[in-house]
Amino acid sequence: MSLFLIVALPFLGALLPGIMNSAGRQACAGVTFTFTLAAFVGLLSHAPTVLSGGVVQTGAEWLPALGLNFNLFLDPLGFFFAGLILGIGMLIIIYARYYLSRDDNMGEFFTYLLLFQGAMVGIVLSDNILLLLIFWELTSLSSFLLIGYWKHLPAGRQGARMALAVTGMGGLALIGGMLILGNIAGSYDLSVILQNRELIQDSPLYTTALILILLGCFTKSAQFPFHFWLPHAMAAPTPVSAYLHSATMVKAGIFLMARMWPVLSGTPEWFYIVTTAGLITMVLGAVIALFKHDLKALLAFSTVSHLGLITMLLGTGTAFGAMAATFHIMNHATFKCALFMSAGIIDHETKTRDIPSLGGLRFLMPITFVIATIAALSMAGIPFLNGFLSKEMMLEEMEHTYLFGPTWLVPALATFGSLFSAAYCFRFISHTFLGPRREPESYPAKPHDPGFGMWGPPGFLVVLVVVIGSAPFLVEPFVKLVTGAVLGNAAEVPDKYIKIWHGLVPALYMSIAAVVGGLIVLALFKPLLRAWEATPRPEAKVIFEAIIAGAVSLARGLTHPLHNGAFSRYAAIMIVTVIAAGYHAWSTGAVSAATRAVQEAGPVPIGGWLMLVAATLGMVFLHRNRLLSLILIGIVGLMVSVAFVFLSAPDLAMTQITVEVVTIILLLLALNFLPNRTPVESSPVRRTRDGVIAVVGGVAIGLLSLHYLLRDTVAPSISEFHLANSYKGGGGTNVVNVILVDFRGFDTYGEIIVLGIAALLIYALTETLLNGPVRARLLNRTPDQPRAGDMHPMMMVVLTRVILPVVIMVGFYIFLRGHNEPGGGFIAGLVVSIGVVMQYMASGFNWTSDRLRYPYHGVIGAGVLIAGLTGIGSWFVAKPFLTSDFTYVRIPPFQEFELATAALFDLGVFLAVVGAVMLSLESFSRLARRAHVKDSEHPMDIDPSRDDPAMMKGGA
Amino acid sequence: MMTVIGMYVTAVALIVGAIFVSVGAIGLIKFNDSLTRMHAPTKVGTVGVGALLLASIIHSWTTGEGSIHQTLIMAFLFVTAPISANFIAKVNIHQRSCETPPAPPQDETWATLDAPEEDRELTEPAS
Amino acid sequence: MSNAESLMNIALIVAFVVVVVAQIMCMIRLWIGPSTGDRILALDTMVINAIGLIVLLGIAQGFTIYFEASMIIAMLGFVSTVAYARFVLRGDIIE
Amino acid sequence: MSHWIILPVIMPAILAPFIVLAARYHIGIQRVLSVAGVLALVVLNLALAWQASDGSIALYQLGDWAAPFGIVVVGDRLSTMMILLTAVLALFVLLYAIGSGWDERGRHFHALYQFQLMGIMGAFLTGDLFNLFVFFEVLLIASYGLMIHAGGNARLRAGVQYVMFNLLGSTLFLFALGAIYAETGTLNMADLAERVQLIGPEETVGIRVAAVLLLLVFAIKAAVVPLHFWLPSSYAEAPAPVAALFAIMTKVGAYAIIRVYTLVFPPDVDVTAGLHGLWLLPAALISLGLGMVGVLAAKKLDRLVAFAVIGSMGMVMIAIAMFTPVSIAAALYYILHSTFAAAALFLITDLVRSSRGHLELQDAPPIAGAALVAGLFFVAAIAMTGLPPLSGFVGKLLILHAAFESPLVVWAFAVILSASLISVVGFARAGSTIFWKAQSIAPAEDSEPVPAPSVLSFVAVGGLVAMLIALTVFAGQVHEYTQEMAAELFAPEPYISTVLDTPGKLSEPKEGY
Amino acid sequence: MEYLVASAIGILTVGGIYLVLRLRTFPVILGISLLTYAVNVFLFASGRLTIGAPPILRDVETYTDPLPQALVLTAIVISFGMTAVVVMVGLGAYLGSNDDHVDDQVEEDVT
Amino acid sequence: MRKAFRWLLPHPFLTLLLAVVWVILQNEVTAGMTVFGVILGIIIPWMTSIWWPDTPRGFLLGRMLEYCLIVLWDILVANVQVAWIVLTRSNASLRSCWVVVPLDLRQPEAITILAGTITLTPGTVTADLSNEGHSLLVHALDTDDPDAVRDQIKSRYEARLKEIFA
Ligand code: NA
Ligand code: NA
Repeated sequence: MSLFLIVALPFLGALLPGIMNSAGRQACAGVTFTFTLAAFVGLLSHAPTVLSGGVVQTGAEWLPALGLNFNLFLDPLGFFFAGLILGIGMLIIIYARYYLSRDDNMGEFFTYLLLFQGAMVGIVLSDNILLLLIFWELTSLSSFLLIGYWKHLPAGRQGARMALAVTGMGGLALIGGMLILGNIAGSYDLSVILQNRELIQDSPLYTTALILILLGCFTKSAQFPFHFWLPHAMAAPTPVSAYLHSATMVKAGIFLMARMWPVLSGTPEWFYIVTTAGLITMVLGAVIALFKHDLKALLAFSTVSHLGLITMLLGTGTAFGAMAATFHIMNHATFKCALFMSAGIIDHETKTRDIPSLGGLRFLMPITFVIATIAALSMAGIPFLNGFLSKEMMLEEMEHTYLFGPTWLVPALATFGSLFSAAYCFRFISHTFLGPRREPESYPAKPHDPGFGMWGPPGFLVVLVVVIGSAPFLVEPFVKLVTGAVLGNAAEVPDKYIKIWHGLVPALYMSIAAVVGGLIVLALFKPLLRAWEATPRPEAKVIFEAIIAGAVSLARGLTHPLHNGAFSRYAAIMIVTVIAAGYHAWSTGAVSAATRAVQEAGPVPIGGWLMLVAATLGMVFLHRNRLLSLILIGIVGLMVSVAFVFLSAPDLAMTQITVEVVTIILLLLALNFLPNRTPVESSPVRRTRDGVIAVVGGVAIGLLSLHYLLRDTVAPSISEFHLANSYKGGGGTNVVNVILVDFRGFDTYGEIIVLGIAALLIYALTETLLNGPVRARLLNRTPDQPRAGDMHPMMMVVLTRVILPVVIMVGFYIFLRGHNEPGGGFIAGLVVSIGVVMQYMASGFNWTSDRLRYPYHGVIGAGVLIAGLTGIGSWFVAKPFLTSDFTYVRIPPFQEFELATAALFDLGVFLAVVGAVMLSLESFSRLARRAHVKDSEHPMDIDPSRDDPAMMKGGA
Repeated sequence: MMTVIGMYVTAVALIVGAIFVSVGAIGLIKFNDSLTRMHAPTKVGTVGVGALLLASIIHSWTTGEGSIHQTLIMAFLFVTAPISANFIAKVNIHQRSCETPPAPPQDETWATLDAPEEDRELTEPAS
Repeated sequence: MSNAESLMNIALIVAFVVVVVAQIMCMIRLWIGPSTGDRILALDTMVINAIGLIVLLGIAQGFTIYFEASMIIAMLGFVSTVAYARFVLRGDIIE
Repeated sequence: MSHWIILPVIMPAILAPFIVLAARYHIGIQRVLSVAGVLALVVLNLALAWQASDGSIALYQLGDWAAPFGIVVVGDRLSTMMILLTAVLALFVLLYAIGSGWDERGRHFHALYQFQLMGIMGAFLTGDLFNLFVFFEVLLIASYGLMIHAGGNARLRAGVQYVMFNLLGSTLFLFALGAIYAETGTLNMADLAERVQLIGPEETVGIRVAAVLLLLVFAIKAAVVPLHFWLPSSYAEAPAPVAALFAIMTKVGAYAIIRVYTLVFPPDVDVTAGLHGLWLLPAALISLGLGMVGVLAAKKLDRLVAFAVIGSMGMVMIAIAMFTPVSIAAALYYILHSTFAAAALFLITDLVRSSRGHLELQDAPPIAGAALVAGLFFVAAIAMTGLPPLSGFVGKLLILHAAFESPLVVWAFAVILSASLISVVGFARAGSTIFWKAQSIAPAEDSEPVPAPSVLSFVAVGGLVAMLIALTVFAGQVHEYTQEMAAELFAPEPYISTVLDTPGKLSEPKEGY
Repeated sequence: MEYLVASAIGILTVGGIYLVLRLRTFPVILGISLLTYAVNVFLFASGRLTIGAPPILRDVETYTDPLPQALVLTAIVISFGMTAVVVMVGLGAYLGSNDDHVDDQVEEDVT
Repeated sequence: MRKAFRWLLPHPFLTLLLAVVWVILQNEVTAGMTVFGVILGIIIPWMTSIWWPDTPRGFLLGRMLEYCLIVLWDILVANVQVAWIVLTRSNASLRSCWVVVPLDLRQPEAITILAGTITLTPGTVTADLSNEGHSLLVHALDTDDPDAVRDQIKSRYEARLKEIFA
């Protein structure tokens, strides 16, 4: 079966259970088991090749440029681990089927389980370290889901987050390490990397890579100082603990160290870091385990301790160490998984895992008792059980390992570790099963042996324990095969035999010492416990939560004050940044003398300048009086317009002055709702700060502008073309207008759309406001200032009646002339709008709009559409969008005049401008309508002719 | 010949306009009462600008292209000036920045002082 | 150039200076106020004088194409004056 | 004369006013027209992207005027990919807006939406800097309208700041354009590229300041710290579909930086050398860090996602700031990824809001359709935090790989890796609070059951997630394409010659100087 | 002449920036308007300053650069639309909360 | 017939005015432009007549022109006076006061013209209208006899306007 399929099967299977909950628990478990079995069979189908020393390889390109490819390979090491994962997986599935209660969502559970299983298989089969990384992180994610499976338990949520945080961190470190490693080796394919031991170990980056990779391994395998997360993961359902946290996931780190052994091991860095960490973990784990009252916690720490043992063995860097490690991985998987299952059974039957409240169970649960005892004794290192064999190999290896301090230190510590290891095993047995017989009622639930479904799997494992333990020669070739895979071509597989009796070697004495010492410790358990509880210990959970909480509050302290919605500070920061970056650009460049002469200025510009400055400063110093600052900005606009005329830009002047009028009307409409004065709020310090920023910014811009004004462009401006072809190609002598409607008509098109959108937006917001909570407030608003009488003064009304038509005509005139003389659609549009606004101001909003025939939405839409369709029109003569054409026609009595498509486009502009301006102003004044003000039915308030009968005949 | 005369006339018109414009501004600065101030600029100034426009007309004829449309500007100024003046006066009356006018003979009050009821109790504005 | 022309140029410069000075005086009134009416009046006067300024520019540079600009100011300048005034009088300038 | 390349701009520009004119009062017709329009855009842009995929460059001379005198629209690999991305994103977001009924909570949603698309398309396609400004304004003002759609105090207050900040940005843009034109006398990007070569070493301040001002303008759009302040509250307060659509807006800034700084001011030009080397990459790193720290700090889910967007833009900018073909290729891949990821997260946030009532990261009763929403959140979070196996991880690997060439490689590794850790922790907290803790809390008696979100909403979100998965599965092909793009960007001669050597009305190539 | 224009741009910018940094929407909007004036003149000046040569084709040789004028015209109209929008949005925010601060007030919970 | 005329030309004088304005705008008198001006003069009032509902009865054009000339003359003369006052008189010596002008005119157009006239002719500014529209409030810059000012206004201007709008 293809390796792809072996990896894929669990993932494919994962899709099913989640969606077939309704089909029942049996079906869920069945499907899950079937997929696992299929994968397992697929794996076994490669057994002949692998066991005969061959390697199965397959691959597919995924991200070749990066060297991230879907390459898999199956060698004895991978085969061994994949076998563990899938084999034990099947047992776990059966066990879980009976372990989970009815109100657990079994489909969800098995989905997660299969996800995890697939990820694990992926890790051990990856031939590409980036691919391996992906599966690596997937195991973290799926275990996050599995640990948090019981969502209602806070312990579950916290345990899951802790596991994710720690292993996630390790994973990220691993990413760094792997990338560096791949960068050194020039490839991310394991098969390549494993060939480059010298290259990698000589690289200056070796240590960095090593440390990062080991971070990944240690966090995953709960090595000191990252051992603390594992016990908290025990909040997960027992099958999860048994599967992830004893047999498989925690072995991923071990696996990776074994995988990388040929290229990473053998250096002092490796030796000191790995062996030390392993040794400490082993001893520490063992000691803590002894004093845990929770069955699963005890087992968890024993796992920590044994993982430390294996790590330590790999750390030695010797072939024998590697072999011992491999063998112990196998043994530990069998007895530890059996133990977890037994613990699960006890928990399941007695509804407690608290050792002190247990005891005497051997009478009530004989089968469980047998299974658990054998497994425990194996872990304790009792002969004829597999634990004994690998542990003795460990002791032998340690006996001639020199790390630091006196030569006897490491062996002593190793023995000490195994002593406590034996002790907690004995405690597990005696405090749970031995002791006086008790009534079933004395337990939280009446305990009895479970059905075969639950004791079958551990029973099977225990059989393995005994078989391997008493007939090691059965597995020896396999162990050596795997060891060979670990060693690669870095070392030779040792020819030592795995047997029970090596004669009276030091390791034997150390074993005996451990077992005997273990019994003594158990005897002295109570005083020791008291001493243990007396000694202060750091509580991992508390520390972790504290760290996270600290991180969060640090993060908040970092971001919240910075993002507290103080726009004025945001703006200040932005402006300062711009100035700084601009200054940096300037100061790193070269500047040479001016090339253009300065034109001298007459009285007009100087006077205009004076008034502009006066008005601007006035706005700064008098800005609290809002009406006054509006008047002053009117002056600024006026002066800028005059300046535009002076500097040969009549079109700009006209646009500026008309826009000015409309803007002021708009701001006055808004100011009607806003406070008329701005209170003094900012401190003098702050005002000074703002002043400094403002002055620096102003000076910078001024100097920059001066710099350009006194120099020529690097090449003649493209506008020479516009001047040259405006008449020829655009049919207009007002080059500015031709640029607007022809050369750069696309800009103008976008521009009128901006105007249109602005109006739509304003209208939409008005609607929202008038249909929202604000409505009531608006309707019953009382004016914030006393108002004079005479809403619609007679003189204004009469004047408007005469001047409005004139204004419209002038607008029309400006529109027509625009192409050849100053003017155009924009200005015409603004002029006409102002005319209509005049009418609004004279006779009031209601009176005017009631008589209005044209919906402004329509006007805007029509304008934008006309402009757009004019552009599209040119497609029919196979020309690009907005291509203009023009001709001259003569209809008596009129003299010859020009017809240009540009004029049509300009019409669109005109309409859009009128519509947009009017819709915006209309929206504003709709806000101002108040409930008790009735629509005036007369154009003017005071009209003597109304109440004078003699006048009535003319009246309407 | 006509050109020369035209130039002289232009110059004269310019000077006259300048004088009137300056008078308008002087009045605006000099007088100490809001309403009194209005007199100078609203019309002397207007006439001044009118004179300048006249100058530009004459000048255009002397230079030959001959234009009359400046008269439109004059017209606009003369039509709109009274309205501006009227509104500014109303503002002054409303804000009490001048002596309150005597009551009209027939009607009870002036339009500006004829404030809506709901505003009557609002405090007097600070001018 | 003829002395008529030079006389006209002198007159032109005088006019320029005078109008600019007038503008500055209006600006002063606008600063000191005291009443809003005075300020609006000052603005209105400045707008009218600005027309004069543009007209003078037209004469000086010999263009008639500045006509539209000055006409628009003459035609619409008073609208902002009225708007300011209406704001003081009624608060809502379009009611 | 093929008009296809201009259609992505013209179609929405015609459709929107038509909607305003014809269907102002009929939401149903508006929806049909809007969806039809966006679907058409997807198909069209797909065709355009396919056309450009062989390296051919589509040039469109508006008004038949040749560049640089007229405005041209240019469709190369990059711009066509960006418009395709926009269209696809727009489709799903629009479906969500309709499914969730957001489009009915204010006026003119669909018209504004179409205008928004027109602005974005134009910004991606135009070859003229001032025209780029115009389209920036179009997309901005449309975004103002969409951002305050449906009103509400908090939203309007955020809207004020959003608008004001962007007005400052637009002002800066104009200053930059003035500087550019004052120095070079042109506005067309290709022409600029040639004229920048003409500038001598004795007089470089002018172009340098112009260039850096332009960069800052785009950096504001790309929300690079410390120019990012406009983003958090506006994205958090904006209606969800709008926030989701905004995922592309930051990319406009990124695109503009890539375009201008490979075409006009490429790294090998001396006069503009060393303009940003000093600060851009550090700023990007800080953006990433700050963004992810913000994720950890967030008290509300919408703020969390907003900060995640800042972080992801930090990632993009890290890659861009290195300005090597490898890094740009990585950046482009990450742009695709982060757009979909951010959009999906914003929509999921809205799913949570609609069923939970609020987004506070604190205990609350279980929510309707929790399992599905939780699943979607989990996937989107994996993508955003860059965990395997999704595109975020691939993108992260690509950027880390590219970082080996950078002098700041150590910093890049440190910041990127620790930032992902922080974001993982942050998202894990949020997720477990919203979706797990809820299980342990009984719903209040008085709470009436909220209706589960509509199927269409889930379809939309599912579509975005599907895009993320597709990006992962076809990472090889996509990255290969982005590599071709990067290569094209660093060898701009074909682009320049296509733009400048094509004659137009009254002009032979290179006439005028 | 150049000095006058450049300094005018500078002073408009000073006023604009100072007002933009105020605390209420209205002055900030006025500040943005001032900045708009500054940038329009700056953009206009990018075509250099020419007196008495408007770009209306006649029988003369020298014209001022028309392109910046077209650009400024576009900018003026666009910024008018933008001003209208920001005024309306600011007004909406004020009417809703009866508070025209641009900064979020501290008591509000942000982030 | 008359109805149709009224519909086509709601304000005949306005049409005339517009035509004239158009021709002046063109800055040259040509047949074509005049015709065009007339056309516009018909179209535009037709568009805007919605806002000028009550058509005033016609007035005597000849007398109107005469009135305009008188006013122009007064403006010129009186401007000089005011200029003199402005330049020579001190604030203290100014005798400015309110003048109330009771109106015989009733038609808004007529009243407006009167008010405008008053403002334009130096020395007086129309400040306000009474709330029923029966008197004008006028401010005199410098006069020792308000009644004289009032009588002059009524006799010199209002009387003529009454005839014109009779
Ligand atoms: Na107010
Ligand atoms: Na008078």
